[in-house]
This record gives sequence, C-alpha cells and structure tokens, in this order.
Amino acid sequence: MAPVATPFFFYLLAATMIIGGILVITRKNAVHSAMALITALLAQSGIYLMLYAPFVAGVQIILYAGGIMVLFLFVIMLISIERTMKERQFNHQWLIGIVAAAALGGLFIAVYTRGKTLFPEGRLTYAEGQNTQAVADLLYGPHTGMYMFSFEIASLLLLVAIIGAVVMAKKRI
Amino acid sequence: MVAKFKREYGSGVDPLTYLGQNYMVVDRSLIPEILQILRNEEQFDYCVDITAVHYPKREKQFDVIWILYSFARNERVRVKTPIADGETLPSSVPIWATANWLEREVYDMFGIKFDGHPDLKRILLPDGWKGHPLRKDYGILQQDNEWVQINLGIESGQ
Amino acid sequence: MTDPKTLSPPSLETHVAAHDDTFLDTNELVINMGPQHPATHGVLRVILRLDGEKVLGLECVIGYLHRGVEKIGENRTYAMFNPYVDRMDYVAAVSNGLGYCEAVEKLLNVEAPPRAQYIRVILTELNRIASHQLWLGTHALDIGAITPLFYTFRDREEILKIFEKYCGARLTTHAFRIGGLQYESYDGFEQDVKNFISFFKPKIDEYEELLTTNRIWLERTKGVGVISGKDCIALGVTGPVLRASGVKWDIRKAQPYANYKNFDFEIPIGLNGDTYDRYLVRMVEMRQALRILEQAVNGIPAGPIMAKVPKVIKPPVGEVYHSIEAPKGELGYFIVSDGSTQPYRVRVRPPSFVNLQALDLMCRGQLVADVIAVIGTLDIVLGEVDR
Amino acid sequence: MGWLVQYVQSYLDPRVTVSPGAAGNVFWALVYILLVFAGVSLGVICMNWLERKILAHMQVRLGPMRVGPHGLLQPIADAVKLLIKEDIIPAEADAVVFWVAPFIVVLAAFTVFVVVPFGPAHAITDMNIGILFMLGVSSLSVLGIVTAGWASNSHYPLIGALRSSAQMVSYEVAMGLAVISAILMTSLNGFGLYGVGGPDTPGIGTLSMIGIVRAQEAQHVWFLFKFFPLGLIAFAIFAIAMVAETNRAPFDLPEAESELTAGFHTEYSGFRWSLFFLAEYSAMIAVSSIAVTLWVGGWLRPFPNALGGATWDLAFSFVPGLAFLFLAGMTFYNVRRMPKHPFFKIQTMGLAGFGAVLGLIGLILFVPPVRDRVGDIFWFVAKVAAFMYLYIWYRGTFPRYRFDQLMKVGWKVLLPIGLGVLILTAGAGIVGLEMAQHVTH
Repeated sequence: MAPVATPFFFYLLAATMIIGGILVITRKNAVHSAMALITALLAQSGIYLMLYAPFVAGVQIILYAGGIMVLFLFVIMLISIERTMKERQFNHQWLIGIVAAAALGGLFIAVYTRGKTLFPEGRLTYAEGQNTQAVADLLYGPHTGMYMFSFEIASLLLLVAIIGAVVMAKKRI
Repeated sequence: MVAKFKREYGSGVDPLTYLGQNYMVVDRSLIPEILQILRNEEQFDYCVDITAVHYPKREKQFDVIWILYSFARNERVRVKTPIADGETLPSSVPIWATANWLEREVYDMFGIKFDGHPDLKRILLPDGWKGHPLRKDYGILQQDNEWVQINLGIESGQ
Repeated sequence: MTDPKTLSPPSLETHVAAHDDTFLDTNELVINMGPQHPATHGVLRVILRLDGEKVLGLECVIGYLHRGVEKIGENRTYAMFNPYVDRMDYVAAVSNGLGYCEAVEKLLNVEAPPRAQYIRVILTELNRIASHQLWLGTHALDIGAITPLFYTFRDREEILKIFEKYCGARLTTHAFRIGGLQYESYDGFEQDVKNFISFFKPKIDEYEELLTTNRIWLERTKGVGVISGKDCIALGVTGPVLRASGVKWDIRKAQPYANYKNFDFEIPIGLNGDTYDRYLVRMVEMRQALRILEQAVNGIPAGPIMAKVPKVIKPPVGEVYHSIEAPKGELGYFIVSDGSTQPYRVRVRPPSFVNLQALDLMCRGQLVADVIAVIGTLDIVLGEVDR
Repeated sequence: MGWLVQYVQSYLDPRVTVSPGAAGNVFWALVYILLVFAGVSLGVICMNWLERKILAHMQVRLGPMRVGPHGLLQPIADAVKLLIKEDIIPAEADAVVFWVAPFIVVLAAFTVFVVVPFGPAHAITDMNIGILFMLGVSSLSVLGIVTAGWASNSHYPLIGALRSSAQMVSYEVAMGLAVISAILMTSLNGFGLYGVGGPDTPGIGTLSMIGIVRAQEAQHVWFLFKFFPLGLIAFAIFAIAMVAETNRAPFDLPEAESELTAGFHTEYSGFRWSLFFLAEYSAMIAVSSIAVTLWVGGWLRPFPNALGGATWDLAFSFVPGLAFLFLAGMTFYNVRRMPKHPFFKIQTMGLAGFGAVLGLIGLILFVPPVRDRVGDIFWFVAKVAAFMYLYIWYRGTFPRYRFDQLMKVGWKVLLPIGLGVLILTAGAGIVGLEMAQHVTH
C-alpha cells in the first residue's frame, strides 16, 4: 500500500499520544486518566502501523487497549471516586523529579545528536504481506528461531504470576 | 386434649365448638404456656394465621386469635384470648417462624404489641401512618384530612 | 465466587445467627429492587444486601397495593363484599370467591346444591390452570425464556373465554353467589370445557418440551431456592411450594371442601424443594386439574343451582374459619358475625403473603439472578399480599 | 479531474481483483467505506424488523403490523422517535464519560468492517493482520460498555457493566483459541474430509481475512469441514463465544431485563441509547462475518466440490437474482392477500411497490456484468443472514444463563475444549504434511 500523508498522520498520532500521556498524570479522576491512557495506547498502535509493524499494532490493541485497560477500569470503578478525588495527587518531590527529567532529556538529546551510528540508516521494513510471518519466523522459525527458549521462559513466568494472583486473591483454596 | 387442658388449667381454658370447629378461649396469663404445649406436645406445628378482633364496648377490647393446624392429626384449632387495650402479648415467633409477619400485621392494624418480636414495625401501611385502621373506632377521614392539609393546604379533601 | 451449589441450604436455625455477623461485613452492597422493577411481579420492593452478587440477606417492603380489603368487608353486607375478594388474587379470582362463599355458607349452615358444587369445581379448576399458566409464563420470562409467556397466554385465553361466556367477566369474575351460583351454565358449557380439556392436554406437553429438559432451564432452577419441608411448615408456606418440599398436603384431600372428595386425583410432591421441583409440581397440578375437570364435566347432575338462602343474609352470631386450596396455597377466611347484615370482621389469610415470608430464607447464599427465579417460583400476587 | 476518471477506470477494469485499500485506491476506499457504513446500517434496520417479525411468529403473535405494510416502516418510525426524544443525562452522572461511551461502542463496532471481505475485491482493505485487527477492535467496545455503566453512577448499570466486561474478557479467550485453530488450517494441508490439495499447495498461513477465504478456496474445503470434526468443534466454540461476546440471549446478562432492568444502558435514552442498539446489532453482524469468513467459506458459493465446474458456477450465479425474484413473488402473493377495504389501499400499494423494487433488484442481478460482480457479496450476506437468524432463534428458545454458570461455560468448558482442538489441529496438520511429503518421496 502506498503511504498517504505520512508526516501528517505521524504528527497527529504523536500529538495524541503526548496529550493523552499528560492527561493521564494530571487528571484527578482515575477513570478519566485510564481513558486518556487508552487514547495514548491506541495512538501508539497507529504509529506501529505506520512503521510497517501491523502485528505489533494489532497486539497493542488487543492486549493493552482491549485487555489490560479493561481490567484497569474494572478495578478503578470499584474504588470510591469521591475519596480518591480528595487525595493529594503529586507528592511535591520537585527536585528529584527535575533531575530525573533532565537526565532523560539529556539522554534523548545525546541520542538524537550523536546516535546516528547506533541505528541502521533508513527504514528496515518487510513487505507488508509477509510481515507477520517474518515475526513468527524470527521467533520460532527453524533457522532463525533463537527466541523460542526465552519465549517459553516468559510464558512460564506469566503462569507463575497467574497462580500467585489466584493464591493471593482466594482466601481459601 | 380438651380434657387434659381442662384438668390442668381449670377455668383458664374454655374449650368450645361452633359449627364443628374447635376453639378455646384462653386466659392471657396462660397464653405462652398453652401455645408452647400446643406446638410441642399436641403437634400443632403449623400456625395458619394470627389475627385479632376489636370490640370497643368490651372492657377487654381485643380478641387475639391464633389459628393452628396439625399435620399429624389433620385438625384445626383456634386459640382466642381477650386482652385490654395497651396490654402486650408474648411473641410467638420462637414457636412458629411464620408469626413474624402475621404479628406485624396485627400490630399494624390493631396496635397490639408483641413482646420479644424481632422487628415489630408496620408492614402494610407506611411507617408514618397514624392510628390502627382495623380498630372499630378508627376514623377513615383523619389521615386524609391531615394529608391534604399538609400537602395541598386545604382544610378537607372531602 | 463461591459455587452456590456447594453451600448447604440455609435453615431457620442458622437464620438468626447469620443475620448478625454477615450484616456487619463492610464489603456488602445494598441494592434496592423495586417497587418498580420488571421482575418483582408488581409493586414488591426488595432490599438486597449483597456480597458481590451473592445475597447475604434481603428484606421485603410490601403494602404498596394495600386497599384495606378487610376494613371494606366490615362496611359492606355479606353479598356486597363478594366481588371485592376477587380483587385480591386477581389471577385466581374464582378461588377467592369460592373460599368466601363457602365460609359464609358455613356460617349460615347451608350447603350449595350438587349442581352448583360441580360447576364451582369446574370453574375453580379452570382458574387453577389459568393461574399456573400465568405463573409459568412470567416465571420463564424472569429466567429469560420469553417464548413460553406467549404460549401460556394464548392458551389461557381459552379459559378466559369460558369465564366470559359464563359470567361476562374475564379476570375478576364474581362467578359464585352465597348459597350457589347466580347463573345457570350456558348452553354448550360442558362442550366448551371438554374441548378445552382435549385442546390443553397437548399444550402442557408443549410447555414441557420447551423447558423441562432444557439444559439452561435445569441449570437455572435445580438447586436454586431450596427450602426444606420442615422450614416450610415453620414458615407457614403452603401450596405447591410446600408440596415441592416433600410434604404431601393439599386441603382438597386433607379437609375436602366443595365436593372434591368425589373426585379422583393425585397430589404431586417434589423431593428436593428447589425451583425445578416447584416447576414440576405445578406442571403436574395442571394435568391433575384436567383430570378433575374431566370427571366433573362428565358428572354434572341436574338440579337447582341455589340453596335456600334468605334475600338478606344475616348469619347468627358466631365465627368461622374456612380455608380452601387456592392455586397459591391455603386461602383462609375467618369471619366473625355479630348477627347483623355486615360481617363484624373478615380476616383473609392470604397464601401469597405468608409464602413471601420465606423469600429471605430461600435466597440466602444465592446469587442476584436467583432472587428473581425465587420470586417467580413463589408465585406471589401482590394484590393478595397487600390486600 | 483526470486522476478521478483514472481511478474510476482503473477500478472498472474487470482484471482488478484486489480490494481498493490493498490497491492504494483512496477514492474507491472512501466510496467503499460509505457503502459499507450504509450497508451495515441498513442491515441493522432490516435486522430490527426481521427480529421482531420472526420472534413474533415464533411466539404466536404478529409483531409490528401498523406502520407500513406488515410493519415495514416500523424501524424508521422507531428511529425517528429515538432521534427526537429528550436526551437525558442523570444529574450525578459523569457527563463527559457518559457522553463519550456510546461513541466508543459505535466506533468499535463499525471500525471492524474495514477488513470484512464481502468478496475478493469487495473489502475496504485487506490487512495483513485482518482477523487480529477485527478481534482487537471489537474488544474495544467493552471499554465503552464499562465506562457507560460507570458514568451512569447508578447500581444497576454498574453491575451490568461489570458483568459485561468480565463476560467479554472471558469469552474472548475461548474465541481467540477457536480463531487460532482456524488460522492454523490456512497453512496446513493434511488429510481431512475434503483434504485434497497436496504438498504443492502453498503452506504459508495468513491472518488476512481475504487470505483465509482464499486458503479455503485453494484447499477446496470450508474450514468447518476440515479435519472433521476438529473444524466443526472450533466453529461451535466460536459460535457460542460470539453470542456471549455480543451480549445476546442466552448470554444477555449485562442487559438482563428481569434482573438489572436494562443493564449498562439503563440510564441512557433517545439517541444515545439508539447508538448502543446500533452498535449491538452491527457487532452481531461483525462477529457473524468473522465466523462466515473463517469457517463457512466467506464469499464462496456452497457445494464447491460436489457441484463443481463451470456449468454449476453459472447455475449458482443465477441464485441471487432468483432469490430476490422469489421474495418479490412472496410480496405480490401477500399483496393479493391484503384486505380489499379502502383503508388498506395505501398499504397495499406500498407493499406492491416494495415487491416491485425487490423484483427489479432481482432482474438487475441477472445482467451478466452485475451477476459476476455481486455474486460473492450475495453469498457472504446470505451466510451472515443465516447467523442472524440463529441469533433470533436463540432468543426465542433459550432461558438466560446465570452469571456463575456463564463463567463456568466460558472457562471450564469452552476454554479446555478450545485448547484441545487447537493442539489436535496442529497435530493433525503436521501429521498430514508428513504423510503428504512421504507420498511424494
């Protein structure tokens, strides 16, 4: 597919993401924050699409926006909103905050100015038709499947987390 | 059964029959004991109804009536006790669980209080109701008039 | 969430104890259901205390339909009060009328002639079927099956047509008079009833086809709202609910009134006392009602339809309690006469009112959805609960 | 203007057989978006009328009869009523979220149609991740439902929303497993009921909706029948899960009328409520399209093997036109049955007009170029319509599940079966490949 108005969509999505991110931390109402986060996540998946990574974009939607955020909302809805509205939102540790932000900003600037050698030049893209297959090949393929073991480790870790959550939530089993 | 009651309680229990239906007039003081015996020893395990009748001209204004049924004997009996206005009765909720709402209704309609009832309050009428409508001297108009006076600002709705 | 089936059904002994410690639980959610709610069958208000979706306890608030029927009775003559009783359980108006007329007849010490008795039984049993049909339709609707409602209403129509032809009214029929009947049965009455019997027999199979072996129906009703026979008796619960809990007691058999002793029929009982058993018991009751109808309609004797009753009814001083097996349970009339033309006191012992008391016990430990099922299975009519 | 003409011409070229999105054809993509939007809305309207009529006839009633002949205009009357109703926002509600929630639901319900393939060239676009995109976006609608329930600031909607989110998240798992086993089948050519093909058929799997149908075409088997009965079981799991996913009977707990009055949309009225309604029905169409695409061969005509060959292709291409002519015939039969009273004159004329329109459509469908172009759309829509009928049938037949039973069905029944089917499908496929290779060596 020929890309259409790429810069426009990039800036649109990026702006949506940044505004969403700011809203997440500034909204007092937790549900509003969660919705802003969802917006940011969806914009992010749009950017993945623009980067010719449709599989990652799809997973982003189905897992983060559709799955995890629903559970977030699920929990938030059960909290008393009235009480959380009264709680102090920021803990006034300006100094540490500024230092951390400055360090991160410095890192970004450093990468932007001098990091050209760190990244390959130009876009590294697969043809769209085979993109998902390429991801699969990279993960499990017979020749390049070097991530099989780490993938299984990750799933085992998640299984442990699930069992742990059940044990903690259930009073008696 | 009748003979036994007669023997034990003498004039406190007055067993009668009208139109083939047995009932007994029991003295107020014997009520807890008699009901207990009827339930436990005579197997009247089902309390059909509890109700009252108001006789304003009598000294003991109310007749409170328990209608009982025994599954084992397939027999009904009514226990009736005359009480005066303001006099209380022991609650029979511990004996028959069903007495709960029935006693509340008697309280609601007649203003007869039952001691030891778990939650004695009005059941059919709203909580703010004044008076007890099934008493013979209950005026139907007063409530109506009060309502229109408060809510509509007129003297009478009639 | 705890599986409600693993919970032992609550009994009256634990009832009071559970009241205190669960109600202090801070996690509970209090929900008000009704009086305007599609599944409370009228204006019943239920205050539910929930832990998640599990019912910790509930309280019924009733009286929204209170019309003071008993007070009205004291201010009307015996004959004038007769139509009022139809307005209590308006789905089973004929049964109400039968109980009242028989109670007054007892007070007068007269008995309706045999022909009147037969027609009374026919109409009452037809009304029992109509009442059970209405129950089935609404109960199934509460559980989410919408189609049975229309089937039962379609068939109930046939009964109402017979009522209409007989006395002109469909719902609040006022079919009986003290001492017998006002109207002779119309031409073709027997044929209509016979037609109905042959029409309705396959219809019951049709209802059962829709529900009895439906997996979802079984899951929604089995083990739901269990109540033991012992608790039923203690709570004064009567009618199909009592029978479904295994107590074989029906006033038509235990203390026969009208001329039920002449008819051959069975009393169905359930084993588990759950919603499914109550469903089955009522289904069998409809079939049994058809059996009674068959016998009655083939045996209507000729003769007068009114006993000798004075124009102005003035029973002697005295009191009488008479009860009949209404579709919902024991419907009793306690009438005190002071010798005047008006009853001194009319007490109605409504089955729905007393049965409703068991709701709390039956719902404990169940889920919200089960409360709906249990309200439906108790088959209450708020007109009768509140009177 | 030249580019426009070029676009139009480029599309009218019969050799173009890809969707406009895949071809990078912006103009036609926009036209398709509008057409699909209009088509789905029309489908919802038809579905509304059909559901009422079919359900009514199942329940020995007539359904709408007053507005228009046989109530044909009833959905329009209802839409007008809903649009002019007062829009109430409860005083204690969170107004912004309350306002946004229905739009999220509608957005999610309609966005999925971007990848629905009504035909090899009749899709807005062909995404490489088509089915993943559909599942992902349709799962977003739960966000709208949850926020709607929360924003109403009332107990019943909140419980409805909680039920709904738990239900949808749970059933997505079973649904996903069933979908994965269908996706596996796109790459596997083993034995099976109709398992011809053989090792020279490309063995690359795909997530693309069009690719999935093409795989079924190439393998000469609908995935419903592949690896019998594995495909059938996976399809059954999906068919159950999709009913739960769209909150329809017997899984309509979030809006269980007898328990929660109306569930998450209790506090909504008028236009906002109608958006939920629209979303619910278009979501039903969307999930049915997934089922059709994955298991029932999408736009392919039925009996590709038993009644194969060019002659039968030609014969089947007449079916759409015949179907419409049949409908027109039924309509005219009913025109004749209309009462002759002058009261019914307008109604009769309206019905006759409706029949004439149907007949005209039928005739147009016989024109060869049209016939070739829209046969695929017809088959797709017919299959989706069959699923829609199932939805109505369920509603007329089943009581409602209780919440814990619903969860039990989802987690303890569908999920294990789904996993088993997935493993068996993979195993069967691998064995089939081995055998196929063995044969060729």
